[in-house]
Amino acid sequence: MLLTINQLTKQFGGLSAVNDVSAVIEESKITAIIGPNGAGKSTFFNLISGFHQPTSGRIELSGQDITNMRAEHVARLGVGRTFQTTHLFEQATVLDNVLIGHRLRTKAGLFDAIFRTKRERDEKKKCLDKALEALEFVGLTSLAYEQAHSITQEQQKRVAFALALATDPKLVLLDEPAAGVNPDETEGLSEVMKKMVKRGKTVCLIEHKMPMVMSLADHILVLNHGELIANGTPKDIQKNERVIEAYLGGNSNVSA
Amino acid sequence: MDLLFQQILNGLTVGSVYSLVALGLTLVFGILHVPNFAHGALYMVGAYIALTVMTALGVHYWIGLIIAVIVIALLSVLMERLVFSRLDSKDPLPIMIASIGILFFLESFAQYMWGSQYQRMVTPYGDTIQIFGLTVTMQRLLVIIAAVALMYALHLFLTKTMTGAAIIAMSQSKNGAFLVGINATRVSMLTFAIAGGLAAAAATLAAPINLVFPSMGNLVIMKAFVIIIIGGMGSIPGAIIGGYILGMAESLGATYISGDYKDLIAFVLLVLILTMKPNGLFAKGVK
Amino acid sequence: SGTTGGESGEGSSEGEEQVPEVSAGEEIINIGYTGPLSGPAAFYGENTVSGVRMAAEEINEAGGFEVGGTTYKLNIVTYDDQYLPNEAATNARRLVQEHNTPVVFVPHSGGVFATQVFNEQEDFMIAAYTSEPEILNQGNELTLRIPPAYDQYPEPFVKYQQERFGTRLALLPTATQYGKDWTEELVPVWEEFGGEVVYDGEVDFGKDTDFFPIVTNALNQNPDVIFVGGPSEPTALLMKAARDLGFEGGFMVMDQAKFEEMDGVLGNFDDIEGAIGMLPIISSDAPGAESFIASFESELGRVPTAESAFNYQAMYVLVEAMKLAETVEDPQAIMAQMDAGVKALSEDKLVWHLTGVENNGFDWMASIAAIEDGEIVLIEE
Amino acid sequence: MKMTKKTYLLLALLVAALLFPILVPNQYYLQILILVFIWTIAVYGLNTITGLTGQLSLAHAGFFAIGAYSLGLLTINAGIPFWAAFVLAIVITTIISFFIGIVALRTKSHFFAIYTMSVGFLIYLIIYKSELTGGVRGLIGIPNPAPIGPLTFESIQSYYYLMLFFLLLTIFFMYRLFHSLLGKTFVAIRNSEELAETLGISVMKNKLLAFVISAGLASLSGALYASYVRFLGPQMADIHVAFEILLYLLVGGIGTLAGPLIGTFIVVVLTQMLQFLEEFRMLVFGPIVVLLILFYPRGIVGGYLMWRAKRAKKQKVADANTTTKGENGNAVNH
Amino acid sequence: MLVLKDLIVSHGQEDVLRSVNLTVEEGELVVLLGANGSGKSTLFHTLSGLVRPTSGELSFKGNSLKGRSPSQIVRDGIVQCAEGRMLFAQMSVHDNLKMGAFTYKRNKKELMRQLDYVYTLFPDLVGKRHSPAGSLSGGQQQMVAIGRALMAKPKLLLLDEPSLGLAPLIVEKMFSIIKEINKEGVTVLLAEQNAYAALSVSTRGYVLEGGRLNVEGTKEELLQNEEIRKAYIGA
Ligand SMILES: Nc1ncnc2c1ncn2[C@@H]1O[C@H](COP(=O)(O)OP(=O)(O)OP(=O)(O)O)[C@@H](O)[C@H]1O
Ligand SMILES: Nc1ncnc2c1ncn2[C@@H]1O[C@H](COP(=O)(O)OP(=O)(O)OP(=O)(O)O)[C@@H](O)[C@H]1O
Ligand SMILES: [Mg+2]
Ligand SMILES: [Mg+2]
Repeated sequence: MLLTINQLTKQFGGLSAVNDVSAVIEESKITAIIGPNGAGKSTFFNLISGFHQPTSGRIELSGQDITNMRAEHVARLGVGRTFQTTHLFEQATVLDNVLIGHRLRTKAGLFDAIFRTKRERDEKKKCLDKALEALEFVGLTSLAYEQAHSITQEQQKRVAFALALATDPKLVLLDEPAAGVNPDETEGLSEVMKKMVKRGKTVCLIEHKMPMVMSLADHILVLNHGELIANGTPKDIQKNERVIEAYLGGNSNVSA
Repeated sequence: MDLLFQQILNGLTVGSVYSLVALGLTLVFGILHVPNFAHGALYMVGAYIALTVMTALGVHYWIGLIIAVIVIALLSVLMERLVFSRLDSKDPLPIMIASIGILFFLESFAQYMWGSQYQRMVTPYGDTIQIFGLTVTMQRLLVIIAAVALMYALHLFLTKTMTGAAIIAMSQSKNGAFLVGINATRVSMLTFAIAGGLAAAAATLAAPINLVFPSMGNLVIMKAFVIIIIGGMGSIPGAIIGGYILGMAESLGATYISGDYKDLIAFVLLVLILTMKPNGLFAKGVK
Repeated sequence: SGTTGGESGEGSSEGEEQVPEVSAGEEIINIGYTGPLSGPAAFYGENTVSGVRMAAEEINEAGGFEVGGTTYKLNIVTYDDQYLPNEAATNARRLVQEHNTPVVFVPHSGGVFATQVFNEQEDFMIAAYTSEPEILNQGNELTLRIPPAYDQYPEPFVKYQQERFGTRLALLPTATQYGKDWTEELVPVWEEFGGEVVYDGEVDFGKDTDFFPIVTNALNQNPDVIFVGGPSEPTALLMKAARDLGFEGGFMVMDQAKFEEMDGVLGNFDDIEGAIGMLPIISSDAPGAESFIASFESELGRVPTAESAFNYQAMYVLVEAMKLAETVEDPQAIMAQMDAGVKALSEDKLVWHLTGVENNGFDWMASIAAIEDGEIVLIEE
Repeated sequence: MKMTKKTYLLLALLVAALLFPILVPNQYYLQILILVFIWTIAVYGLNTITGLTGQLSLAHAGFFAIGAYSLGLLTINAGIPFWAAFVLAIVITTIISFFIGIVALRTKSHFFAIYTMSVGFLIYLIIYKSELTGGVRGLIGIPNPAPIGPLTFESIQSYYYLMLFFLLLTIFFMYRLFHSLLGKTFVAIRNSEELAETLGISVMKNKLLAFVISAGLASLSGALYASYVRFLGPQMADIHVAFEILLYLLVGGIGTLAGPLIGTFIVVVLTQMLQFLEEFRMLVFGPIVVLLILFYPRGIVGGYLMWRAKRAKKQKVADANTTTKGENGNAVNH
Repeated sequence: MLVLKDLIVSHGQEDVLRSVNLTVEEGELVVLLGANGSGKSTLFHTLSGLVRPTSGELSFKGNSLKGRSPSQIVRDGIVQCAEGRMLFAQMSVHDNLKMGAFTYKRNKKELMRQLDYVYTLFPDLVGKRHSPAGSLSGGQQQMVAIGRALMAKPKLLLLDEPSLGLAPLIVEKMFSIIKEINKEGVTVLLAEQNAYAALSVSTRGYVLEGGRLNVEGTKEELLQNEEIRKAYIGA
């Protein structure tokens, strides 16, 4: 198990955004999290990645307790993520964005900076290589020198992927990666995710686009009102009455 | 005991002035998203305008106050039109510097127009009266009453009218305001006008208990900054309560802690509060 | 380059031709000034510089002065330093470098300190308008202190007030170094004559918006006399606040605050009845006072204060010293003739009783006045 | 080719700076340049925390003053040799700034600005009220910098070279920082703290480092100021000084390498040129500041960089147009 | 009702819309399809007056929209529910909706009626009415945004990717709401990625590619167009 979640709860005021959820995320698989709006999916991600601290419960990454760790620390342990609304360093080029993604694996400090030590030079090269690799991975090499805010939605999503990948993560959390992306390009993103798994990453995504989820996911978790209401393969989920009632709806274009 | 009540009364007087100034500052903050350093200069020019019309035209104190409020409201709008509306609202630093530039200009202008010496504004309410064994000048009572009345009126305006709500809406999303048909230009002009008016009113109310001079705004504005931070930037109740907290802290602090280090109180208070609550006392917990 | 010469009157910015006219054989000697001409202390700066200017204009109108066979006319070159020491130093360098001024008037202690770092090296004299005693303790031979030392005031003040009002004293002077130094001078005298200090506070006129809280605290100790001081107008207001809060005793007023300026704030002297302080320059009985006051009033439209008067006086003495030293350029020589310069000054130019120069400082006679029945009364000379 | 042109320009500037005191023996001009050099170092300090890292600090007049006063007190009261005191002054300030930073950096954006403004004000009040610092009277009698080997610091020329040396050192330091991974990390934090945190960057640690570096530079500037002006008054810690430093930075161009130098030079020289207006110079200076900000919100260097980027882009678009013209024609024919 | 002629809009140096011609008749529900970055949002921003066109004509009900301010355009009856929502994050959901009625703010009765209508369309919002809008989940915020646009009683409603981030059930429901709104006489211009669902409720559609309107057709025509099926429907 890469990630084990035990009785996780998060309350905002009186509201339980995530309520007593236990689940596991398997290594080198794609796990999808679905559920109605406000079900607590993003909150769930925020808890894992250390952005919010849970009210109770326990999170373990490869056996290590990360329950109350801060985001930066969790990232260093190998959890990369993207946000629901795409979030980039807007005032920088695409390359500079991704370059910084690998910073957490480097150590060069003030001394190295001023004296331009070997470490500084080596690490700079390493960051650059990593960034170019990540950009190539998502197919954006040609946009490396564009400003991040001036490229399209879908390209920004890809940069966000690259950024997450540049951190050398074991687990990648993707919050609605295909929102606002047209079907054609959605497929492209699916390919990228599959490629990630091939490279040994574990992917966990939140998505409302059922065709994509059903064809991509190995495993699906369904949240509703903060609670885990179903947990299984896409096939199981599509047939699950509670899920259909709460989320999918009768004639949903699941396979369209 | 008498001492305590006397000091509470003193604290209320200063607190009222602080609150009025902080209120204007906090309103404009909603538009600029930056503290407007020129606000203190508006306060100062307001006092001069009232003083000038009172002495030159011989008008009554209240007329002087009203004229000052109108003139400063216009000046404030002019500032918004000529400078702030032309700056990119996403970039806070240029706005801050522009406001500092305006501050330099207005202070220098006041010195040019009215000279740099201290001047005194005579109030028709200079008498002292005794209530419950406390000594108050009428003017001080007036400051408290008028300030409370003004604040209540503003509160009604902001919460009970859609135009008031539009001011608040603008401060949260400019484009959102456009999309519901709010005339953003008009709202931001209105906001500046109200803020300027409040500053002029505060200045004219406070001037008789102090003096009128070109750098008089500096005294108040620094404290107003502290107040809106304590109260949470952009928070209306925060500005009012913060103003009174500070007024009280100063008058009571001078009595029971140390007169010498009274000026420190505001800043120590701020540092303490922000150390514990980095977003101020009344900040709303929304991302 | 800087504007030179006599900018007259407040608020007139039109640039009249300011360098004095010279005819054949005459020469111009520049005198420097750096002080706060803008910012919070601008009024003070204006008061100091207008005294220097008036003296220079009068001397020029009288045909200048002769040194070593050449007739000189004075030209005052001014720069604004906003009361900042390093700006004052920069201005002084500029005055010396670009305008060749042998003397620079500096009306604040910070500016004097910063200028003293190099004035001996660069060979110019500082005409310092500050009572800060430290400026003369630096061993700087080219610094002249213009205003009177304040140690002559406490004794007559204390005697007068203890007799009239009593022995309980509240301290509420300005929170500046000058205020502190004054207090240190005053308190031992007060206690020596059998008084006690019942409240020890200070007022920061630069930061306090309201004087009621502190005055309330002071009055809570039932003082007979309050010691106040600072800029005249807010000091007056502070005294009025004490009266408003029911204080009936007397005031001792530090020499920085002037009765004549309080008039403008209070309208009359009723609220400060029983105050003792410095004699206003307008009440001076020195022979030159009347004409000085008259021409100051006609030029600036208000009564002169001590700042203007003392600087006016200093400029006159400086010219006398130049004549005696037979040089307009050598500050050392001029400095050496200062005392003689005072004595050589004709009586009708004396706006106050100036007796000489001792230890590089002007020696003025103390003139103390009190408010009795709403009138200014001379107490001691 | 462009690179070498730039290098030549920089070399020429350097030579001009080195020869200036010999060619122009005007002490007033030297004084102005010395002050420009000193201030520029403080502005580089502010640029590190505000320009690179995006946290507007108004406490820098305070750090400037702490550096200066530390030097003064260590030499006058403690009798420590000048250069030892000089180094100690910087160390002391960085330590103080470290503790202030730990608390202050928990606040964000304008909260941080006003928080640091208050800290600056507290530093001012402490200097103003304390007996130790000489209070309002100020600190008098700071010694000349002690000779280093054959180099003595008595004449204004020697001061000029001393300040120039430290300025060049600072510029070199900033240049290296700008182009390092650390520098890029600072910029990332400026762009988005939240994102930087998800990327595993320790935001607090980096901000603190930037803050301490910037306070260190401010104190270096303060110590140089103290050794040059040799008199210190509390007004050097005043909030106006913080505004002034900020103004220099903004006029030059925030977050740029050349901005602090250019901005400081221009503003200082401009204020000197406006001296003829005497008490009314702010009447002109204020509007100039406003106009400058209206037309060059990113400062002079920022404006230049934007203009260059625009021109490059225009060039690109023009190039692209000539190649796509054909396609357009086709589309019409269609 | 709405006519665009040779509209050119640029961001800085680059033309984002290059000569767009488009008409929407009263009562229609027109869909605007287009890849990411093809300029849909830019077109909408131009219509709402948030972006000024470089050249070309825009008119609404025969009157030119050129030079009209965003607030005047809302008063004219063109209301947009924008991508990115642009809510008043710290105001309550209820107040957000109320602000939607800004143009007829004095008519309290009308306002209340419209409010009721919106709450019946989005019952999920009832329970959240007093929460600050910024604390809602992504999908809930989207509902508030649509609700707020409806509060303005639009004649022409511009919807920019309203299904973004909504759960399938809600998406379904939303499209039926859009259809309903349209039936009640509101003209709708809808930009969508979810082409199939959008076309299903529409009368007509346009396809925007690289800033140009390349294809135009009725719902049936577009649904049968192979290329469009491939690019925008994905099956
Ligand atoms: N910071 C917060 N403060 C208060 N309430 C919050 C906060 N963040 C989320 N919530 C509440 O928690 C619940 C879950 O929100 P969350 O964003 O996790 O939903 P979601 O499943 O991601 O929905 P969507 O699919 O619409 O994005 C919602 O009701 C939301 O209002
Ligand atoms: N503020 C801006 N500055 C520069 N370029 C911009 C700006 N806004 C949009 N663009 C560019 O304009 C083009 C059209 O963008 P627009 O947002 O209108 O597309 P869209 O069709 O709405 O895309 P999406 O489906 O992703 O919402 C894109 O290439 C985008 O990069
Ligand atoms: Mg979500
Ligand atoms: Mg769009």
